[in-house]
Amino acid sequence: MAVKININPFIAYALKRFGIMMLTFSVALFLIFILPRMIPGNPLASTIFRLTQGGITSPEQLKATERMLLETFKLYEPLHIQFVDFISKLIHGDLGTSILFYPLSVADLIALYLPWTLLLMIPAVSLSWFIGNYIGVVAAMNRNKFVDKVVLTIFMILQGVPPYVLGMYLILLLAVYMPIFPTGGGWPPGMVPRLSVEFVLAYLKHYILPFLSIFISSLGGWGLSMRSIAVQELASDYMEYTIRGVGLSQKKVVNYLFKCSALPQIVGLAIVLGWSVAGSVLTEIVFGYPGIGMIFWRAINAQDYPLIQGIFIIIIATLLLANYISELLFAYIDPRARYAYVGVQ
Amino acid sequence: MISSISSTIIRLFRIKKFAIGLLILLVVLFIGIVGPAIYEVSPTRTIGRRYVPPGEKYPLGTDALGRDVLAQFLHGIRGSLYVGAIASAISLSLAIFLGTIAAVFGGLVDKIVMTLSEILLLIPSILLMMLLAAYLPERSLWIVAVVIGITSWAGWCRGFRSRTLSILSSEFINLAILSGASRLNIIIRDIVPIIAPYVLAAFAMLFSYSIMAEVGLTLVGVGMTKDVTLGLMLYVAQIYANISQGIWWTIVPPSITVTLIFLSLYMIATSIDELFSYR
Amino acid sequence: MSKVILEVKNLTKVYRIGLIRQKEIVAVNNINFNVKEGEIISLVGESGSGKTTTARIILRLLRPTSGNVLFNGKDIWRDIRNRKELKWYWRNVNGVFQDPYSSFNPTHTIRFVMLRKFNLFDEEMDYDTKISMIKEALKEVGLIPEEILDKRSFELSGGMRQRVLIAQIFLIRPKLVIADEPTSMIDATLRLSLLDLFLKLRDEFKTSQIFITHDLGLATYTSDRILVMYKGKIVEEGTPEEILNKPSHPYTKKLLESVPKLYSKWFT
Amino acid sequence: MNSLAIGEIMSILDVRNFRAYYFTKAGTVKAVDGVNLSIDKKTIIGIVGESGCGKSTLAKALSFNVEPPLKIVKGDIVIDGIKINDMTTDEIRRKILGIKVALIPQSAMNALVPTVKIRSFIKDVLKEKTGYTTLEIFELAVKRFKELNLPIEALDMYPFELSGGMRQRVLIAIATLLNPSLLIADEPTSALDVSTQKMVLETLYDIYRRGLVKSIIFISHDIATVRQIVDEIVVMYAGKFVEKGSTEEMINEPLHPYSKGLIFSILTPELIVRERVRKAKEVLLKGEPPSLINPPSGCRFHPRCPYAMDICRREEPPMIEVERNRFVSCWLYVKR
Repeated sequence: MAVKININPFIAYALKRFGIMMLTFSVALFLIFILPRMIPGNPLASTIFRLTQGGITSPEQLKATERMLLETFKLYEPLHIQFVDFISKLIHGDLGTSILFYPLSVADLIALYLPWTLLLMIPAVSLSWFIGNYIGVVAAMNRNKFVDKVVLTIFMILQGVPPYVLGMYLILLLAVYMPIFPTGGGWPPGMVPRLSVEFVLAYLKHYILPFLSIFISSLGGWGLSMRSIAVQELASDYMEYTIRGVGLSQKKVVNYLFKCSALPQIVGLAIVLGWSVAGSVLTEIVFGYPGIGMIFWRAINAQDYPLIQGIFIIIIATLLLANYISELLFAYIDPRARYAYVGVQ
Repeated sequence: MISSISSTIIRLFRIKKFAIGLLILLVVLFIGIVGPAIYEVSPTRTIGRRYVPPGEKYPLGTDALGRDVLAQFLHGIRGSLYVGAIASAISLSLAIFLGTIAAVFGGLVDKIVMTLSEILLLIPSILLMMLLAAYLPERSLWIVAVVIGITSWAGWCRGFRSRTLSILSSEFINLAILSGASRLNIIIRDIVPIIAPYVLAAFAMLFSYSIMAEVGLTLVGVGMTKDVTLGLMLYVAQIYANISQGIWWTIVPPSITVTLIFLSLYMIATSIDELFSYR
Repeated sequence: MSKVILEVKNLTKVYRIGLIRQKEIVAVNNINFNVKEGEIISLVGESGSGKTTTARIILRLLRPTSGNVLFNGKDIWRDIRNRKELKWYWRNVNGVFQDPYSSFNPTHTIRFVMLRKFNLFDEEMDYDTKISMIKEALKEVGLIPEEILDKRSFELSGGMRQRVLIAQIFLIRPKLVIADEPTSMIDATLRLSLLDLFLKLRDEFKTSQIFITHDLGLATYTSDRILVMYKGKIVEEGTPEEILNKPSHPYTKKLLESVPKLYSKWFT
Repeated sequence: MNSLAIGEIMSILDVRNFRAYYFTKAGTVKAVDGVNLSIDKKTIIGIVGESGCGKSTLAKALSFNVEPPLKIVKGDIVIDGIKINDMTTDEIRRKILGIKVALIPQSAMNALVPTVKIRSFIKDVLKEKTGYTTLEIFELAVKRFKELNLPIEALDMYPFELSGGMRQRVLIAIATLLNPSLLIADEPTSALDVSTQKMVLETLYDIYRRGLVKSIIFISHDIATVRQIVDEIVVMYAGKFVEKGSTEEMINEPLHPYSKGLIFSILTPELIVRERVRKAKEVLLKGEPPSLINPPSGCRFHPRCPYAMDICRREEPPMIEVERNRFVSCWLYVKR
């Protein structure tokens, strides 16, 4: 029998999950590295061909692009050297230079556009989490009654409408037929982002529709999952006893119910917030909202490989981190889960 | 056996949700299968001016390239159903196969499958699809479907594993062993009949998920480049900024259909699940 | 003295749980006992005493960590390897379990469950012979075959399900039956008639039995010998009279004290 | 209340001709069909019967846990002179539960909310029921825990940090903090090992002995357990009471054929029990309890009764007092 080291079980768990996260990140990085290199033919040639077809015609620019691509991908080196180079650059935060937005570096581009995405996603997702979960608990308390049925139907339909489709309808309705809001963009053309009342107001006007489309369409998912968790909790022996055996007031019961059922949902929130970068891509495209999703789309259409690669890495990194934090958070706040690590029967 | 199957089906139909879901699905299926055969206009050829509103000549108008929207719509449904069927068949088989062998064999096999699925779950499949698709120069319906299929099995694989494990831990498996039943016999006679409804529900969910995923991929620009699907219609409408011009007829039919497919399958899946989990 | 048919020698089962920090749980700790032909013994213990693990090992559903189980002199793990030998073993040693609910696959009819037991038979039989044997067995346990053959387990009451399980034993007539809490979920008035079926098995076919139970009262009623298990070990062994009148191990004493009795009272 | 004469002790519980049915698709399940129960002194009563005899439904009804499909069809529940039937759910919640009547449920092991510490659960419950300050509540809880030999540290734990038996004892302590008149314990120990069961019963008895509750109704299928603690035993069969009497009388000399069959089929580790069971084979019951949707005519026990007579099939036997405080509902004891 090996020497037994007594580690705090929570730390052991945190380390184990960290290991899984790093493993996953490595797999993702490897995929990001290997995929462009597995494509038959020379991706550089095809990119450069497309570039000559597109607008960039000046020979210097073409040469610079070619050099940059070679610099980023180092395709002339053997695969393992390429990989070492890829990783070492990554560690130094060097994600290469964009082709489309030459001469801006990928890291700078992300730093420029990411805040707009976060500004859109974090409030929309958080608000829909609170409201959706609240409605879910209310529906569960009134299960099989009229309120519940109405809520269920609406939420079910909402869940079937992807945010970008909802966005399209919102534009058709509130920007085209009833021109209350602009059809797209982040601010009026010609305006420069700065901290002035005029700009903030104009920005908000552009902000409302994309915000609504994400807010409304994610309500359904939260509401439905919360309702089903809460209904299960209500059927549990302890909720049964709290309500009927002890006779606690409705207010307290809702409070307890939320406490018991919201914990798994908190993990969900953290994950979705981590997702926000990936999840906003489609909505940003539909609204022409100037966030990371928008430049991602443009990068794909322009086959701007360094930028695509950089955005992928950022998205996956935020996601994994969010997931990791949420797991630890869950383990920490849920006394049941916390207890499970101690492993006492 | 037969009588019990039919009584189960009757019970299923008593659930309104199931009946409505199935009805919607059948209508969409019918349109997708029969539609293109009846309405013989090419979805890819320019046949008139661009943006002709719906009218007598073109029932659903024309799009940015002067193509018939109804023809596109009918072929689009068919294409999307294809993607859904292929992708869900692939991911479902992977999920069932890996999930059950992980449960039955346990040990190292289980650990490998579980770690693999955990990694896949952590890297969101839609991102993986984008990554795969972004680097593929030519993308047909088949390629997109395969990409969706091989990236979306992880969650269901875990579901099948835990269901199989709970069946395996039941006393009746021990009694079957004590009756001298072989491993194969136990899988066929004990495990399969119990997970069958779950398979159906999983298929329904994966099917609609795949259709939605294809739309998303195409809309980002890493989806279909050749065949017509609902996603491609939305993509074209998006690039040509149809929405802000108020050209609704290229957007409303495909988007509503995507939602309807999802809704119908969701209703079917949840009612199957409800019916069988109450026993 | 009748002959010993089952011998358990130095049987130990250790479970290892956890991946990185492994914890060892000794479920069964070096136990020894034997069962004679036509004898009924009881393994009595509270939850976690290792009695169910022991039952699973004897039924060859679980591999022991060390030690041997010998049936008619054959080591059931070393000497039984191919399917044919396995079938022979299960034909001779079979079991009835506690939970009449999870003991049946909800998709199976009683007919299927009963027919399945014919896997264990060497001789070829046609369907009609099998069915008539099944009917015979069901009648022996007080069931009406025509009424239940095509029903599924959830259409039967708990008592009837347990009778079906016992009917399977009547069908194959093994030499040894391991009954793991066969009546713990059955009401008192039905329990005795079920227990009498086990006694009938012994009287008619000289079937030896091992009762796994937490219920000392049940054990004293049915068994010739009682083995008290505590934390994986057999701490005491004796006839019911010996166990009840002069228990020697402190655990047995404590157990006897905490079992509520009908003709004496704790609080006054 | 209506007939409360001076000097007469107000009864703790009074239930007359009480009926509670489940209205299901398959039919009306007459789970409790005309029972009378009154408690007018300090006492512990055991209600015993087998699964499906209606004892849990009775427990539900007595603790006002009546939800569709279960409905009270007939009969009043009067507790401490208060007629409960007329009260709204909210009034019952505020004025009765925990104050007049407390409940220890069948699932006592899992009856405490896992995400709430014992201390804050107690606070939440008592804050609503009384005007006490948080400090007063904690003082009361600590005092009670000490009285019942429960560890004070348990107050700062989550329920799952306690062992099963401890959880049940803590639950008993919490349920009776406000000294209710009546405690209803519905199979409180059936999921426990025997040694833990004994400790839980000790706590229950302690509460009674110290006068923290006036009366206890102990509902269980396990007569050997019930008889350890109760003064009187009521036997229930197919929705009705069939016999009632003091514990010793009931155990030693059951009158009703069902009670006989029930008590003589109990196996406890006593040699006399084994001998008795082996001898008393003729009173052993055959068949299974009837469906309560279509109960047998006349005496509901007649299909299983070894002494069934003609009249048993036709007419329902009345509940008669054969001796003082000894009641039985069987035609064998009706003098004609």
